[in-house]
Amino acid sequence: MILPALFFYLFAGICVASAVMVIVSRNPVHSVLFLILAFVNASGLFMLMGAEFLAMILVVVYVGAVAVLFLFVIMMLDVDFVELREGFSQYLPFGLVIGGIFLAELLLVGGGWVINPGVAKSITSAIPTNVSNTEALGLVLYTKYIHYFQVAGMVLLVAMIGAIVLTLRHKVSVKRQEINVQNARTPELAMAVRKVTSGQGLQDADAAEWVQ
Amino acid sequence: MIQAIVFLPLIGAILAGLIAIFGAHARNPSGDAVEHHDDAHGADAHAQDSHTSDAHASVARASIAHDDHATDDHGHGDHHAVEPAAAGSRAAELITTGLLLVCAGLSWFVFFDVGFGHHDARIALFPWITSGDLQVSWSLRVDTLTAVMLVVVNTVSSLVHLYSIGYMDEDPYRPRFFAYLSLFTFAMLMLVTSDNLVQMFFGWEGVGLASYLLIGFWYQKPTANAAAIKAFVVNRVGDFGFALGIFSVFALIGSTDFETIFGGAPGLTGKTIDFFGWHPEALTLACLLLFMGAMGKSAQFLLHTWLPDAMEGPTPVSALIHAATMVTAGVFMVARLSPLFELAPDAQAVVMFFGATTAFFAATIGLVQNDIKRIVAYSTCSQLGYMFVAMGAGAYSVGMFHLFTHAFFKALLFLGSGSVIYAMHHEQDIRNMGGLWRKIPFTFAVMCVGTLALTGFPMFAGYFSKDAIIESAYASHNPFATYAYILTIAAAGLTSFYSWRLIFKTFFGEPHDQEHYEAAHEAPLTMLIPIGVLAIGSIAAGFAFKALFVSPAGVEEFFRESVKMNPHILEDMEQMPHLLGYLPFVMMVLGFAVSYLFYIRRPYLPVELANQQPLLYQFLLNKWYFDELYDFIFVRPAKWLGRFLWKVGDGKIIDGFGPDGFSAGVLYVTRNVVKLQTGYLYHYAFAMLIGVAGLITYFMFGVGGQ
Amino acid sequence: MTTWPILSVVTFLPAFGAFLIYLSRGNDEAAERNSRWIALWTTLITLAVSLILVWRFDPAQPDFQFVEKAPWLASAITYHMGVDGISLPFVILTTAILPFCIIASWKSVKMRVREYMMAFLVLETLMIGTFSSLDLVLFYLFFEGGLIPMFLIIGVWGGPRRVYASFKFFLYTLLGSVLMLLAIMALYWNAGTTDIPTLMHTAVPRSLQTWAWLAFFASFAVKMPMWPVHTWLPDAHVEAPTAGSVILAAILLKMGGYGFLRFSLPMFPLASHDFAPLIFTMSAIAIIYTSLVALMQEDMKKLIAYSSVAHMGFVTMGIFAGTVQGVAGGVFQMVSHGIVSGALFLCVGIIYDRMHTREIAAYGGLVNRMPLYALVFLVFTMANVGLPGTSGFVGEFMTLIGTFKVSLPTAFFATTGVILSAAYALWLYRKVVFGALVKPSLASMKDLTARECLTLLPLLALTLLFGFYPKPVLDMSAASVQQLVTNYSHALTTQAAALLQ
Amino acid sequence: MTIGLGHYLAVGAILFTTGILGIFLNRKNIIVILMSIELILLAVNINLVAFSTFLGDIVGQVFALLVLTVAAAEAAIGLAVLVVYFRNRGSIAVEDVNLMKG
Amino acid sequence: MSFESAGYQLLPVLPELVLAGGAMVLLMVGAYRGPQTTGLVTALAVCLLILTGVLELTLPAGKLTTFGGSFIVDDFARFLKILALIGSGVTLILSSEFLSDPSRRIFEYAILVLLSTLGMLVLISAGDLIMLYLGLELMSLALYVVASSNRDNLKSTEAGLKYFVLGALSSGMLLYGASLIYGFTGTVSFAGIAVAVKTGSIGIVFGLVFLLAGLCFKVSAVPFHMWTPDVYEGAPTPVTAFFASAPKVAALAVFTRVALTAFPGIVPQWQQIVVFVSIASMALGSFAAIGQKNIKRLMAYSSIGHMGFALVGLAAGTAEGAQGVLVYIAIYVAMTLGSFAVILSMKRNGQHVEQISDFAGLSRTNPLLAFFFAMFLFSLAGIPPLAGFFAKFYVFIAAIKAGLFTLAVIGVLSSVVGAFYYLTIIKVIYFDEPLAKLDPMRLELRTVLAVAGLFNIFFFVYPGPLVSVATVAAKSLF
Repeated sequence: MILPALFFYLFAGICVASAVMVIVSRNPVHSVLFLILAFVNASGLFMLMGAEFLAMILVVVYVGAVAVLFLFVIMMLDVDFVELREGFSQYLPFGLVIGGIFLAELLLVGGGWVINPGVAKSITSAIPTNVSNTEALGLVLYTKYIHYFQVAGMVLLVAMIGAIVLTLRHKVSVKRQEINVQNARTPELAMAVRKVTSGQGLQDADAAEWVQ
Repeated sequence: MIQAIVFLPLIGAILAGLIAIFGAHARNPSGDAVEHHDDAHGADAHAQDSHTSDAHASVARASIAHDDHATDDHGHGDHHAVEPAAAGSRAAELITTGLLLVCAGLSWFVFFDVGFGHHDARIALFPWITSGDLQVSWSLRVDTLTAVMLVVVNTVSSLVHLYSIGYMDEDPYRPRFFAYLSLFTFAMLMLVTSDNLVQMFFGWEGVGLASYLLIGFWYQKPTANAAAIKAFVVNRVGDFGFALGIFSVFALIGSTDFETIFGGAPGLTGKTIDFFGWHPEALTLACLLLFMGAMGKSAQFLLHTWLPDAMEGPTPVSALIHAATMVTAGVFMVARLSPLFELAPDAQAVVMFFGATTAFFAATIGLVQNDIKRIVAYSTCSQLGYMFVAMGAGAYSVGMFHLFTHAFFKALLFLGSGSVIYAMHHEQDIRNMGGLWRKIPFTFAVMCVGTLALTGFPMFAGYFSKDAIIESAYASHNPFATYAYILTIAAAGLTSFYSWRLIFKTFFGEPHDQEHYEAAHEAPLTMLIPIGVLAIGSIAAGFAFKALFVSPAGVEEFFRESVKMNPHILEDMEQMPHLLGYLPFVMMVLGFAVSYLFYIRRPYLPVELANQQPLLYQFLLNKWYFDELYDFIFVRPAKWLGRFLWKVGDGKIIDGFGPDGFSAGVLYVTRNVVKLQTGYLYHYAFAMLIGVAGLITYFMFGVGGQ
Repeated sequence: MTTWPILSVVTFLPAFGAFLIYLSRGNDEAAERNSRWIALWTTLITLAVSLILVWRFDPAQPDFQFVEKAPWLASAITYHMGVDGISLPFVILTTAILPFCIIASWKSVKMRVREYMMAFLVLETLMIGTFSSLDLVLFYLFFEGGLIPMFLIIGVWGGPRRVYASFKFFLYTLLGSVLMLLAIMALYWNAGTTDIPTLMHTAVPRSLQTWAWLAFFASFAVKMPMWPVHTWLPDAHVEAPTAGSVILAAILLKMGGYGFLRFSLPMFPLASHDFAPLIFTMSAIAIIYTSLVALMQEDMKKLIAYSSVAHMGFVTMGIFAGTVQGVAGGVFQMVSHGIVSGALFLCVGIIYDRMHTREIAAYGGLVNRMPLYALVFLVFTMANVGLPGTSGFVGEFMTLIGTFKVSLPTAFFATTGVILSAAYALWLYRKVVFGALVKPSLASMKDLTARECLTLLPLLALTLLFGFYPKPVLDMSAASVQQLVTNYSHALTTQAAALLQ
Repeated sequence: MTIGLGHYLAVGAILFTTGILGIFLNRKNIIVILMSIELILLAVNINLVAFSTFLGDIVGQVFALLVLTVAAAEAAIGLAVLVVYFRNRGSIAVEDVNLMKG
Repeated sequence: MSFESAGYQLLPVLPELVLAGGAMVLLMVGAYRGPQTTGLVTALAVCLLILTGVLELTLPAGKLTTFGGSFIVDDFARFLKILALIGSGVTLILSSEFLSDPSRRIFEYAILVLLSTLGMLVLISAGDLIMLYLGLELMSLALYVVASSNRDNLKSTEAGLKYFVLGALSSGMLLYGASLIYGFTGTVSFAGIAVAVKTGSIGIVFGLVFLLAGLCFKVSAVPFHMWTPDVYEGAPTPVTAFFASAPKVAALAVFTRVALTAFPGIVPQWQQIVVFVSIASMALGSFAAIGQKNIKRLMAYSSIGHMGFALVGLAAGTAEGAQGVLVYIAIYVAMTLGSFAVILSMKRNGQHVEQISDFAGLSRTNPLLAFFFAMFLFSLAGIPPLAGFFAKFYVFIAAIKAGLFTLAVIGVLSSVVGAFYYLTIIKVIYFDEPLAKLDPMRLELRTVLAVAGLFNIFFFVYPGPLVSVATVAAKSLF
C-alpha cells in the first residue's frame, strides 16, 4: 500500500509544483516546459488510478501535440520575453484570497465526498473487470457513446476549418502551385493554331488575345 | 313675471355684450384679415396704442382715471384724439336701461303683491346639479324678503343705468359697461331669488364677477386691475367660508333647499361637529361659516379691505354695487338664513360683534379720508356694520329696513359724489374742492338730503332705520349687546362728523382748484333725474315703510315666514328708556357741531389736531394699517412660499431627490459600472471568478447552503 | 345589443386614419394638406360615431354596454371592450377634443405634418382604447402605448427643452406604470383572470389589496399627477406643442382618475379605505401647494399646468371620499377640466403662435387688440377659477361637498384652493390681457381668426352649458357611480366584518 | 495510509486553483493564460478519472477522453486566434489587449 | 445489441445529420470551387438551414429520445431549434453584404455558422452533461472563429481573442462543475441526476454553481458578461447579430433544460443563483448601456439586460416561467435581428457607421427605417403594445406567480432605467438635426427589417400562436 501512496505523492507533488511554475516562470518557454512536466505527472496519476489509456493519450496528445504547438507558437511569434512584471504584486493579495477561497472550499467539498446510496443505481456503464482499460473504453466509445465521438469529430473539424480560416494567407506576390488548375489545363486552353498570312503578321485582335 | 324680472337684465346684458364684442372685434381685425397698418395717428411713441379701443379713451374717461395712481393714463388721454364711441352704444344703453326700468316697475308690483297680497312664489326652472341626495335646481323664490331686495336692486339699478347714460357719455365703451351693469343686476337677482344655497352661491359669485369686471372696467389702469383682483380674491376668502357653510349644512341636513334646511334645522340643536378637534355645535359652526361669506361680500371688519379700493371703478358702479346692492347681499343672506341663526345664539353673538366693530372701525377711518368716494365707501362699510348688529340682535326686519333705506341714500350720496366729480372734471380729492354749492346747487341739495338721511336726521330715512338698530342692539340679549350699543352710538357721532365734513369741504369754503371750479357745471338731466328720485326715496322711504319693518304687527303681517325674528326683540325695543332713545340724535348733533367747528369756523383745528396726534392720525389715515398688515401676513408669505415651494420644493427637493436626482444617480452608477469594463482580460476573468467564488461561499456558509 | 362592434370601430378608426395618411402620397405640400384634412375628417367621423354611442347608451343601466369580447392572449386574457357611465364621458371627451387639436395645429405645425397627424390619430386610438377596455392587460396596453406618440409629439414638435421634458414625461410615467403592471399580474395570479368586470366582483385578500393598491396608485398618481409626483407635468406642458398640451391636460391626465375609479375603488375597497387619508392629505397639499406655486410662475403654460395639478387634487379627493357626490364630482371635474384646461392651452397657443413666447411678462394689454380673445380667455379663466355658471364650479363643488361628509379637514383645506385659484388665475389674466398695451411687439397682434374661433367657441359653449346644465354628463354617469359607491360601501362593511370574524 | 478519492480531488482542486491564479496574476502574455486554462482542464480530467475509478463507472473516462479531444481543438483555435491577433497588434502582452472598453 | 433496440434510433437526429452532412458537402463545394462561390455557399447554407428546420418540424410529434437518453427531441427542443435556425439563417442573410466584399470572400464563414448551428441544435437537445459540453464547444469554437473572421481588423481579432480566452475559462469552470456533479451523482444524464439529486448536498451545489457559471457565460449574464460588450463591438456587425441571436437561444435553452430537468430537486438553490444573476444582469444591462456611444456596444449591454429578464422567467422555476423564457427569447430574437438589420443598413458613402450619433435625424432622411428602428427600440424597452412588452409580461407574470416579488419589482424598475437609453437613441433619431442620407438599403435587409418590424408591431394583434406553442413547449419539460 505504501508504494502507490509514495508514487501518488511523487506525481502529485511534481504535478502541482510544475503547475505553479507554469504560471510564475518568467519565460513562456519555461512555462510550456513546466506544463509538459505537469501533464506527464498527471498521466502518472492516471496510471495510478488505472486509466492507462487516458494516461497514454495525455502524453501523446497533450505533450506530443498540444504542448509542442504552444511552444511552436511561442517561438513563431517571437515575443519579447523580457516583459515587465509590474502589477503582478498589485493583484497578488487579492488573487491569493480568491484562490484561497476556491482551494479551501473545493478541498472541503472533495473531502466530504461519500458515495451516497443512490449513486450505485445510477451508474450506467460499470467498468468491466475482466478487460483492460483500453478495451473497456473501446467497447463503449464506438458503440454506446458513438454520438459523442461523432460530435467530437465535428468539433475537431471546426477547429481545423477555424485554424485554416484564420491563419491561412494567400499572398498575392507568391507563386503557388494550384494543382487542380494546373491539372485541368488542356492543350486547347494552352494553344491556338492561327493561320498567319505572310507579310501581315497577327491581327490586332488576335494579338490582344495572346498578350493577356 | 318673476322670470321676466330676473331674466330681462340677462337679455339686456347679452345684447349689450354682443354689441360690445362685435364692435370691438370689428375695430380690431382678426388674424385672418389682411394685415393692414392703420397708423393714421403717426408714429409717435404712443402709436402702438392709438388704435386700441381703450388706450386712447375719451378725455372724460381718462380723466376719471386721473387719480393719484393713474396720471400716466390721464396724460395719454389728454393728448390724443377722442376715440369715437363704439357703434351701437346708444342702442345698448337704451336696451339695457329700458329693460331695467321695466324690471323696476315689475318689482314694485311684486313688492306689493307679495308683501300685502301674500302671493309668495316658488318657480322651479330646471335641474342643475343632481347627484345622489344632492339635488339642486335652478328655481326662483319670491317672498317678502326677496321682494324687498327686488325693489332695492331693480330700482337702484335702473336709476344707475339711467345715470350712467349721462355719466359715461364720453366713454367709448359704453356697450360693454352697460352689459356689465345688466349682468351684475341679473346675478344679484339670481342671488336674491334663489331657493337654495347653491343658487345663492351662484348669484354670490356672479355679482363678484360682475363687480370684478366693473371695478376693472378701465382695464388700462393698473390700480383698477389691482382693485378688481383684490375685490375678487378677498370676496373669495368669504366665499371660502360660505362654501364650507353650504357643505356643512348639506352634511348635516342632506339638502341645500331652504325649505328642507329650515325644516331640519331645529332637529340639529345640540348636535356637535368635529372641526379640527374642536367640537362646536353643528349649527353654530355652519352659521359662522356662512357668516364668513357674508363678511366678505359685505366688507365687514377683517374682510373690508377690498371695498375702498373698489372705488377705482366708475362711480355709478360704486353706487350700484358698492353701496346699494351687492354689499348688502351678506345682510340679505343672514336674514334669509334667519331660521338657522336664530338657533345658533353663539353665531349671532359673533355677527353682532363683527357688525358693531365694523360700524365703529369704518367710521373712524372715514374721519380722515380725503377721497370723496372713499369717504362714502367707508361710510357704507360702517352702515353695513349697523345692519349686522341688527341681524345679530335677531331684528332681521330692522336690518332689512336699514338696508332698504340705506340703498336709497347711499346710492344718492354716491351718485351725488359722481355728479361732483363730473362737475370737477374727475377730481376726487375733497381738499381740492370747496365752495361748490354755488356752482352745482342741485347736487349740493341732494347731497345734503343724503347726508341728513345718513346721519339720521329726524324724519329722514336713516333716522328710522338706524335708530331702530341702535335700539335693537340695546334691547337684545346678545352677549355683545352693550358693546354693540356703545359702538353704534359712537359710530353715529362719527358718521355725522365725517358726513358733514364731506359736505363742508366740498361745497363750502374757498375753492382750492380755481380752474376746475370755474369750469364746474351741473350734470345733464339723465344724471339729475336719478339723483332726484333717490333723494325723494331718501326722504320718504323711512317714514313710509317704518310700520312694515319695525312695528311688531307690521313685521308679522309683512314678512310672515320669510324671516324668523327673535320673538321679543321688537317689543323689547319699544321698552327702551326714552332718554336713551335720544342719544343717537345727540351724537348726530354733536358730530355736526364738531364738524362745523372744524371745517367752517376753525379750519386750522383739524390740522393742529392731526399734528398733535400724529400717531392716531396716521393710524386712521392708513386705515388701521390693514392693507400693510395683510400684505405682511398673507400676500408676502404666500408669494414667498410660492417661490419657495417652486424653486426649493419642486426644484430642489422633489426634482432634486426625485427624477433629476434619480437620473443623476443613475448616471453616477453608470459611470462607475462602465469603469469596471476596463478592457483588460484579467479583470474580466477576475469578475467571473469573484462571481463564482462569491456564489460558492454563499452556499457554503450562507443562507443558501443545504 | 349592437350588431356591429361600434366600440372597436370608434377605437380603431383613428388608427385607420393614420394609416390612410401614411398611404397618402404626393409632393410635400399636397401631402401635408391631405394629411391635415384626413386627420380632421377622421377625428370628426370618430366623433360622430362616438355620438352614436351616446345616443344608444342607456344611462339607467349601471353595467357595461356595447360589450365586445374575443379571445386574445389566453383564455383568461381576452379582448374585452365596453363602456359604462364612468368611461363613456371620457371616450366622448377624447373624441370631442381631438378635432380641436387638429384644427389648432392646422397652421402652427409646419414641420413634418404627416407624422404629426399620424401621431395624434394613433394617440387617439390608444386613449379611447384605454377608456373602453375591459381587460386589465388590454387596458395596460393602451394606457402605456400612449406614451410613445406623446413622447414623440413633445420631443419632435416641442419647445427648446423638449428633450428633458419628453424624457421626464416618459420615464416618470413608465416608472409608475410598470409597478401597476406587476399588480395586474398579481391580480391575474390571484383571480386567474384579468377581466375587469369579473375582478370588480372578486374579493381580493387584504394584503394583496394593499400592495396592489399601492402599485396602481404609483401609476395613476403619476399620471394624474398628484403631489409630489407632479413635476413632470409643468415641464411636459411647457415644452409640448399646443395641441399636445391640450391632449395632455384634457385627456391623458384623466387616465389616472379614471384608473382610480375603475380599479382602485371597486377592486381594492379596503385598501382604498385605508389609504383614503393618504390621498386626502396629498390632495389637500396638492391643491394648496401647487396653487401657491402657480402664483409665482412666469410662464403661462406652466401656470396652467400647476393649476391642473391643483384641479386634479379635487378629483382624487372626491373619488376617494367614496360618496356619490364625490365620485360623480370627480368624473364631472375631469370632464370639465378636460374642456377648460384644453381650452386654456389653446388660448395660450393662440398668442404663442403670434408672439412665440409664453413669458407672461412679454404680454400685457392684449384686450386692446384682441377683444374677442379677451372675452374667451376670461370665460375659461373663470371656469378655471370655478366660478358658478361654468363647468369648473360644478365639479369642484361636488367633490368638495362629497368630501366634506367624509373628511372635514380635507374639504376645509381643499376649499382654500378657491381663494388661491382666483389669485393666480386672475393675476395671469391681468398680466396678459389687461393693462395698457405698451409693448411695441404686441402692437400688431390680431384678434382671433375664424379657425381659432372654431376651436374655442364650441368649448366655450360646452363650458357654459355644463356650468348651467351639467345634467347630461351627470346623468350619463349617475347609475354607474351609484353602483360603484354602493359596491364600495358594501364591500367595506362585508369585508370588514369578514375580517373581524 | 490509503490514497483515497479525496487525495485526487485535492490535486484537482489545487491544479484548478493554480490555473485560476494563473489567469489573473498573469501580466505577461496571453499564451500563459492559455496554459492556465489547460491546467484547469487537466484538473477537470483528474477529477473525472478519479470519480470514474472510484465509482467504477467508465463514463467518467469517456468524458475525460472527450475533454482531452476538445481541449486540443480549443488549443488549436486559441492559438490561431492568437496568431491572427499578433499579426495585427504585434504584441500578445495581456496589457495590450484593451482596445475596446467602457 | 442493435442500435435500434437499445434506443439508438437515428430518426430524431435526422435534422442534425442532414445539417452536418450538408455542411461538409458545402465545405467541399467551397474548397474545390474557391472563394468565388462564397455567395452560392451562403445561399445554399440558408437553404440547408431551412431544410433542417423543415425536417425538424416533420419529425414525429411528442418526445423522442435517442442515444440512451442523451439526445432529446421534445416540443421544447423543437421550439428553440426552429428559433435558433431562424436566427442563424437570418444572420446568414444579413451577412451577405459583409461577404460580398472581395477582401472578405470566405465561404468558410457560412460553414462555420452551419457547424455552430449544429452545435446549438445538439446543445438544445442535450440530455446529458457530455452532450451538453460537446454541443457547447462545437457552438463556441465556431463562434470564436467567426468573431475574429475579419482577421485583418484589430478590433475583430481582439474580440475573438477575448471571447476565446474567457470562453475557454468558462468552459473550464463548466467542466469542473460537470465533474463534481458526475462525481456526486454517479451519472451524467439529466434524468439520472434528477433522480439522484433530492437534497442539496454541498458538492452538488458546488457543481451546480460551476456549471451554471459556464452557462451564464454563454447567455452573458452578470458577472460572466464582461466579454459581451467588447466582443459585440469588435466583431463584424453580421457576426454580432449572430452572437446576439442564435447562440443566446441555445444557451438559454440548455440553461433552462439543465435547471428544470436535472435539478428539480434543489430548486431553491439554483433559484437563488438565477435570481441573483438575473437581477445583476437586468441592473447592469440597464445602467451600463447609458452613455454608450457605439450602437453595437449598446446592443451588447441591451442583450445582457434582456438575458436578465429572460432569466426572471427561469427563476420562477415553473412551467409558466419556462413558457415566459420561450416567449421572451422568441421575441427577443425578432427584435434583435430587426435592430441589426437597421444597424447593418447604416451605411454612408459605402462606409458602415456605428456611432449612435450617426443616427441623428434619421427620421427625416429615412423615415421608414427610422420608424421601424424606433419601434424596435420601444419594443426592447418593453413598451406596449409592441412585442417586447409581451416578452416581459410573460416572464414577470411567472415570477409573480412564483412569489418572486422582489425580483419582479427590481426587474420592472431596471426596465425603466433601461428605457432611458433606448429613448436616447430615439431622441437622436427623431429630435436631432439630420445628417446626410444613408445609402439605399439592400433588398435582403429590407426584407428582414419588414418581417421583423411587422412581427414586432403587430404581435399584439394575434399573439396566440406563439404563446400557445410556447406553452406546449414549456410543458414538455415537466
